[in-house]
Amino acid sequence: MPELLLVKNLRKYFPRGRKLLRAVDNVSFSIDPGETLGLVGESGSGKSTLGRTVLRLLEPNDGEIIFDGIDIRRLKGDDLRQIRMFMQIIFQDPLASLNPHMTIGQAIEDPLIIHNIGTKEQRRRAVMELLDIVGIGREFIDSFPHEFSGGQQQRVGIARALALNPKFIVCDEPVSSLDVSIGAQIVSLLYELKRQFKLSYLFISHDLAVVKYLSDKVAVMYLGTFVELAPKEELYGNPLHPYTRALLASVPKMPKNGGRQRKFPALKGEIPSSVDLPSGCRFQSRCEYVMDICRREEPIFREVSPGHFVSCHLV
Amino acid sequence: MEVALKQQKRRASYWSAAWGRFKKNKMAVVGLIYIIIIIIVSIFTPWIAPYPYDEPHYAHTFEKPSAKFWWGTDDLGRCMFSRNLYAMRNALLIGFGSQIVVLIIGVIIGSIAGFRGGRVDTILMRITDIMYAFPTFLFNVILVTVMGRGLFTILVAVGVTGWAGMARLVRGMVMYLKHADFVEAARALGSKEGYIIRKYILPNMLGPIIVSLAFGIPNGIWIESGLALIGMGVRPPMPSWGNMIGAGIGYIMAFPHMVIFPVLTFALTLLAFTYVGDGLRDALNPRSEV
Amino acid sequence: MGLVKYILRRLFTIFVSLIAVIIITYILMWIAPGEFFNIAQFQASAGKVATLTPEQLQVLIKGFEEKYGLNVPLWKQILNYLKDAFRFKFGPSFSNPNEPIEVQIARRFPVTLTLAILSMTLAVIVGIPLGIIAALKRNTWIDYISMFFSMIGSIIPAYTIGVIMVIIFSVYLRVLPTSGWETPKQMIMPVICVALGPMAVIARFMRSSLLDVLNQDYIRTAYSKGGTDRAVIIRHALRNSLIPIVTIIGPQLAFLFTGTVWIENLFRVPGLGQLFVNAASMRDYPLLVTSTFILSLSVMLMNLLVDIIYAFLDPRIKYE
Amino acid sequence: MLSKKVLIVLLVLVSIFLLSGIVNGQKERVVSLPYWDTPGLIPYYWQAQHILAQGTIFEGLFGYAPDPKGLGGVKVVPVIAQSYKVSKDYKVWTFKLRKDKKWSNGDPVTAKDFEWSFKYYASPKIPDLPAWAGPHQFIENFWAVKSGAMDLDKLGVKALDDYTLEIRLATPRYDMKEWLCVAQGVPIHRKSVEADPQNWWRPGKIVVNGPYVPVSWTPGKDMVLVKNPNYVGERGNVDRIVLKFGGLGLQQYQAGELDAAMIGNVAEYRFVLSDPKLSKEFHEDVMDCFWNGYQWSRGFDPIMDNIKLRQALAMAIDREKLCKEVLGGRALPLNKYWPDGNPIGDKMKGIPFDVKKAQKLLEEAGYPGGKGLKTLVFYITGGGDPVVEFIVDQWKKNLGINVIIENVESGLYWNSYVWPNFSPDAKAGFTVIGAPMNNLEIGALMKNSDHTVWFYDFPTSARKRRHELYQEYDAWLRKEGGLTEADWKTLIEKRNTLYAGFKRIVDNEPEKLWREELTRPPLWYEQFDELYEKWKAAKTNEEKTNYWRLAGRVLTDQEGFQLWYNNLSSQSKQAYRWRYKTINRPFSDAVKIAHYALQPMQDRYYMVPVYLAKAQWVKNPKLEGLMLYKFSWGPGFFNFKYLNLKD
Amino acid sequence: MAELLKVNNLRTYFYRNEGVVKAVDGISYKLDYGETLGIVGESGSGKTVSVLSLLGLIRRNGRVEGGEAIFDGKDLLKLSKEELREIRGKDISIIFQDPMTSLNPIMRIGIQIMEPLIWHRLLSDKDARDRAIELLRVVGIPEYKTRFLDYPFQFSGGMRQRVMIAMALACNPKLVIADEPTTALDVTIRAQILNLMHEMKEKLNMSIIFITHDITLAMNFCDTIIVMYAGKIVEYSSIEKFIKNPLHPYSQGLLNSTLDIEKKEGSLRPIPGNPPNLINPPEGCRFHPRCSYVQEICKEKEPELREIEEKHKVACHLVKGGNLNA
Repeated sequence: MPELLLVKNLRKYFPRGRKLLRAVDNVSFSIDPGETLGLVGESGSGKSTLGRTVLRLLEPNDGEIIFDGIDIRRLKGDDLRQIRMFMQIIFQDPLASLNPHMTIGQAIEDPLIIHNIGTKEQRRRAVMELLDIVGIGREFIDSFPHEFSGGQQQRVGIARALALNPKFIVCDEPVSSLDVSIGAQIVSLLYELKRQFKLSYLFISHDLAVVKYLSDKVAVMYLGTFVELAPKEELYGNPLHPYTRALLASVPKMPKNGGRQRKFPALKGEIPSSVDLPSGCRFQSRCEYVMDICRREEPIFREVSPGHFVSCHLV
Repeated sequence: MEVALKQQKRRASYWSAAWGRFKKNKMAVVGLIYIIIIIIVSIFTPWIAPYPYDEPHYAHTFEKPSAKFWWGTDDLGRCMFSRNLYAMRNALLIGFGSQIVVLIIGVIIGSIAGFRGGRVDTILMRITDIMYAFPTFLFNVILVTVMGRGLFTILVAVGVTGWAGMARLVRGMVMYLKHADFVEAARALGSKEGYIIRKYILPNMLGPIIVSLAFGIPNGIWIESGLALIGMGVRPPMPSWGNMIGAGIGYIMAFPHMVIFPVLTFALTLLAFTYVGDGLRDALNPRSEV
Repeated sequence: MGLVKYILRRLFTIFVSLIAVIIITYILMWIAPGEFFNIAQFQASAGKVATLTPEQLQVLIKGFEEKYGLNVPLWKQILNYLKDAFRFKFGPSFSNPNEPIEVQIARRFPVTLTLAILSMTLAVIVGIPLGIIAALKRNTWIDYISMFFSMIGSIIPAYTIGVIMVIIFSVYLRVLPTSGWETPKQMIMPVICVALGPMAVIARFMRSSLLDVLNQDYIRTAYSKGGTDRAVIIRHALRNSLIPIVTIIGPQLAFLFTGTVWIENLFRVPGLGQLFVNAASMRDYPLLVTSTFILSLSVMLMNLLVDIIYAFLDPRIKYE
Repeated sequence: MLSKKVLIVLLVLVSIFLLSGIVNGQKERVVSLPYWDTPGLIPYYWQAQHILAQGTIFEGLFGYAPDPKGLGGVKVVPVIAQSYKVSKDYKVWTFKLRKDKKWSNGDPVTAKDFEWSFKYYASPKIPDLPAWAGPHQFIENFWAVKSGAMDLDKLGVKALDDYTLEIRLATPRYDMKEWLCVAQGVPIHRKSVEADPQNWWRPGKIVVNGPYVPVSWTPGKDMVLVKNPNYVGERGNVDRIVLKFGGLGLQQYQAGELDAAMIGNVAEYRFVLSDPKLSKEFHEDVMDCFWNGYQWSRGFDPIMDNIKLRQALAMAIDREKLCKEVLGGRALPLNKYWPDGNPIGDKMKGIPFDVKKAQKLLEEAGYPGGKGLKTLVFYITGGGDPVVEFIVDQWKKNLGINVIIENVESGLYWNSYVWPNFSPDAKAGFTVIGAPMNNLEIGALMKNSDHTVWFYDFPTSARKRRHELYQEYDAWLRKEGGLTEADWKTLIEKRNTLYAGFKRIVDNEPEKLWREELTRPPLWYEQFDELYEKWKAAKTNEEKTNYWRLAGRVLTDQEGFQLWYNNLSSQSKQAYRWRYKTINRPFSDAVKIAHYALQPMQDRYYMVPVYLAKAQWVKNPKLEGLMLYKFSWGPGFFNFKYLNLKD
Repeated sequence: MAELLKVNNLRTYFYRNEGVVKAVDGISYKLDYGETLGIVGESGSGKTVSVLSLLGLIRRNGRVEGGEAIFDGKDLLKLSKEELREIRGKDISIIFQDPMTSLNPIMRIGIQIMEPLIWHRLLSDKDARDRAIELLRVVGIPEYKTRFLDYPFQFSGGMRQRVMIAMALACNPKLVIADEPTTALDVTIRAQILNLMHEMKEKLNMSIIFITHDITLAMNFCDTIIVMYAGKIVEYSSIEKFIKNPLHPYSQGLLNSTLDIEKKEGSLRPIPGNPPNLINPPEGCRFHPRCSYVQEICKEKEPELREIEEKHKVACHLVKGGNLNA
């Protein structure tokens, strides 16, 4: 089966004065139909930029984005708008992602209007169905977003994203601003939708547990590049990159019978700025296994075992 | 304190919520009622005013308020009450009219700068900066000189000198909205730019623009009165508050009614607009609910 | 250094903007009906030339045109003006051929500056506490009343208030002189009149700024550290809410340069405002262009100064 | 600590100051008066406002003394002059000067001061001298000197010895004494001027020869004058005069800060009358040297050619009502240029207030009941003007004519609408005009009414052409060419046509004086021919162009004259001839015949008198010798040398 | 262990235009010296208000309606403003959630750390300065001597939270309230801050009230745990008992909603529905509309917080004999 999405050597830079902020720097990956790629990393690592660049909401500086066999970097105007029916996005802040002047019914109907699908009556019915799917009572169709709780707002955002029957959805930290119980509902919903509609996600989050739950493969991002990419079980069971290991170690685990953890093996220091990248390996300033070569040479992102990519001199 | 928002079936739009907040500000509501009254009065002034604004009664010059002339008469024996009504009407015309000019210029320049960005933005904002630095009063005087006097030219002049703030506001809003999440979402859905502007950007710019206009109106009235004081206001015998106050102040020792009434109506109107502006700002600014 | 570079860049912008301002003014004056550059203008300043023959008139006109540099095309006039303006040489005005404009301005400037600074000081001294009280007692009658009166003071034309003050304090109570500008007593009324407008603006601004700051998290932090109301308000709330005030004092000061004209006439204060407004109403065209120049310059410099002060007060500002 | 010290020092200083007054036993006599701000202290820049320069800080050969019966309430008296002689043709005046007059620094005032000063004013160094306002314009060769074409030595002023001054004039002037009373007739102090040409006039520096010396002048605020210790001559007992510019006059007076205050409007007038104290200190006088009214626009709309229209409008104004009700008794109705009770006014016919006749005239003019008439514009300045609003209302009520009032800023108003010869931008309509005598010269008896003859009373088309000729005349200065004979060809043809026209005018002009004026050498065609000859001999191209330009200007000037002369109505020509006769007579005789010139002017209805203003003021009862200034620019006080403060 | 704080039936209401929000409605708990108490709940459950009420720091439309809070023998709720101020920062200090906004942006951080020392007249200016520098060192700020004079914007989020901790520790308080101190931080930084707090606690032997929405974190970090729902305590237990046997349906739901990297796919069982509106909270048990075990009694009667076993209290009608009998 060919990939649904193939991204090659993607770069996205932002000018910062005379310098460049390398938000996404030479990233390659692929996603098969129905497959979910989880993307983890700290804030400032370029996760969100990558998500938006893949959708061409941001214009990439370099690289290829092949969606369903079409190079979407070449598309213009109406063609680009057409292909957007098949790729959607869900945002971190659900309230900010909804137009405060539209009722939720209008918000969900909007994609259908934009692509001129169906009659008014049909669209109304579609909206009702979508409300059912995401679990919002039909009676709320004429309410405004600000009258809802965050979880429901996010459901509206999901319904809107589903309206056009997309194949691929970028989920940009969809649960990080929500409460635990609500976040769990949304994660569950996304999980169900994925199974029901054979959706592919690019699931962005800083929460390793959520990513693990939803993804088939997981990529770890640090300062604009992938440091490790592997199938879920492989990555969580056998992390190779020191950064991945540190991330996993710093997450508190549910204590089982008395096994409380009161100290967390923490990574030293903080993520450097993407404007002034360290020389050599980007992680060398925080790596406890740092060697001379790490300071000199940037490691290559290579496949160490089938499907398991890592960029580290030590591996 | 975050409290779970109740799920209401009642349809509470952005605007009705804003109206709800506005209603809580008593001064603003009083101001709004006053403004609505004076707008109605202004529309029907020719029927309401007991006398034409330019009809002299030479036997009744400088008369104190009486049953015949409610607010007294002026140096030509003209009814001060009627003249005040007409002055109010002119002030409102200039206030609203100038803001229409501000709106047109400010929105066009601001949105072009905001949408285009880059060099166009830099150039337009540089022009806006120059407008800011131009001494407004002198510029007004020069413009009125160039275009001639009269209600229309004055309101155009006031507008032409006052659009810089609006342009900056609109530019800022466009810059922000352009990359707001919900606009990104619309773009991700594949909507055309025109559709985005119409359905997403414009409705969201409306609030701050309305607030800015609400404060612009009294400002316009104020500038006209300043111009009238140096004789650059509307053509006599058409009254304006500026020239009524300017003329009346000379008579204050003997005939205080000639200055008290115009000053009172003038001040009340400006106050009303300012209070309404305050109310609108608080109502349309979501942060205000603390 | 960032600051020096920043100032230099801003000064360059000011320079370019001033050129634009002058060109716009010149062109507007040129479009304006009424002839400035020909006989009419001269006759105007001469009043009634009728008794002179055209030949005699011509002698006068030629001298006049040469004196004011009007005998060259418009673009050259602008160029000449620009050349002189940036050396602060403006030549004489139509209304006062005896003295170069820069001398007239130099004489009047200190007066206006004194008036502006005194008024601004008064406005700040009264306006800020007023705003603070209103903010601390928000939504009480103290708040409403102080805001109402400060607004009324700024809305009623200062000239009207001035006349009423003269009648009360000079004619009936006889406690203050009607006018003049030597003794502190003479300065009281004009300073109050001029201060009313900015005072209201400052009070309103201060109120909302302080309210805004009082809602900030760091105020809660300060209380949680055991700060008294006094300590928290003075050390944390006031300092933070005063910074934005700087941004409105600058433009207000610039506004005072022209805005004081009525007060100057009323109280016989020999300041700049009179000069500038006369320039506009008398169409004293060298003076008018110069007024625009000087005022724009002072607005721009004031804004620059405000930005620099702001940067000193607010450590977050950095120049890029 | 410091402030305490300062306080003590201040206390000591104040007490010394107070004590010194007591010890001296005499209080300084200070008078504070309202005044209008001046553009400076240089007397020759002062236009008609010779008020301060003459008689207060400077003095000339002649000056004004109060004379309640005289025109303007003044009479002309010798001041520095002791006696004078005048040649038969009234062209050479010789003055003998008093020998005791001194400058404020003690230098004697001599004829040389006059000679030097007059030459200084005439030099091209003072390019914007308002020469029309002074006596110099009549001095021999003044204009040639002013243009730089002739040496200063050629100016017709000469000090024959230290105390004898001879002035030679280009044309006869019977009123030279009167002209010498104005600001430009005073001398300035040579040494101090030459020492600092830029700043000699500044208070503290200025050397004057009048009774008072300015010690401070703050534009926008005040001027302070103190007694000149070296002054010789009659003057009052006031030691210090403070002239305050602006402010609220009456309130300052009430607060005891002014010793006199002008009353500015009806409200103040009524307030003063109702106040028991102020009403006792109230004075008024009629400003009879100044008529107020309106004039027609200086634009080119042909509608203004219709004399019946003009007449109808002039007759439809109820002047009585205006003065009584709008001006509240602060003015007298006036329907002719000079009021009754004056030797000129008594002989003139007034414009009646006759609505019926006005309506009939309007009908005859082609606008029955005001129908068909376009909207006329009444230009005003400075906000509202109750008089204009009244007039407009009268026209509306009595004639059904709609006039809109257009407010323009003062500079434009005076410069482009009221005083210039023509203003192409002006729409058909009116401005107000206050027509004053600028001083006591004979021409001023016409009170500017002669503008009607000079600028208006010929058809619009001709007026327009006249305006073009002015511009053409101006343009000749910058024309390129004149290097070949071909350039001259058209000029010479034009010269010959103009010559024929000129001949006709001179042959037919009945008035001898006018003919003499026209034929006074060098005649225009002689000038032209001479320029042509010079051109032929010229070597450089520059010279050639210059001669050609000058020749072109001569022709344009003559063309303008002929256009004007040929288009004047017969009445206007008549008025012009009488004007010549009037100004060719001594003052006392001129008054007797001025009405012959004025009546036809008034009958053109271009400049229409409406009212005569009163000057009203309150003054400190202890103050005497206050002189009302009745000449141009409205009421005020002047000539402060006679001020006396009673104890 | 001795008792440091005892809160009894605390109620804090907010008065809004729409009605009275019963943000905290009768909660009781106690805290011993050196104990770390975790308060867990979702937004709007009243966890933050319950502790800010103690120090009089709730916003102006809120009011403490009743109850008592005995701290060190004094009832905090009955103290005068001045007495309460004396306690704030000295005996009890707070670390707020958002280090970005909780520090005064235009004041040098050193000065901000010195303030509680000076306000409580503990040290002279100079000593306070030395102490502040020392504190910066202790909380692990590199180049602490020069950074003393820096402004908050010159710090990263993690460093700012360290500054907040230094500030909270300045007067050696007996009790530190940490209001979601790590929520705004990245995982790796969160670990650093948690380690720091733990280290400080060990060193200074203070008590901590640790407010968080992350039940996993609380279960690792605290000695005792309080689970709050809609302004009420639903479960109050020592951590060992809680780990072994979380009883309240909400606690269980929360645990089931919480993802853990060790959790298996498909094992997520979220609580349905949304938290209630506190102006009109549901009758009976406030959790009943979302509870999967709901019975008639739950809709009618409000359950009390009952001690099921030692150091384990639950407010649920269905808990009987140490088990949830559904």
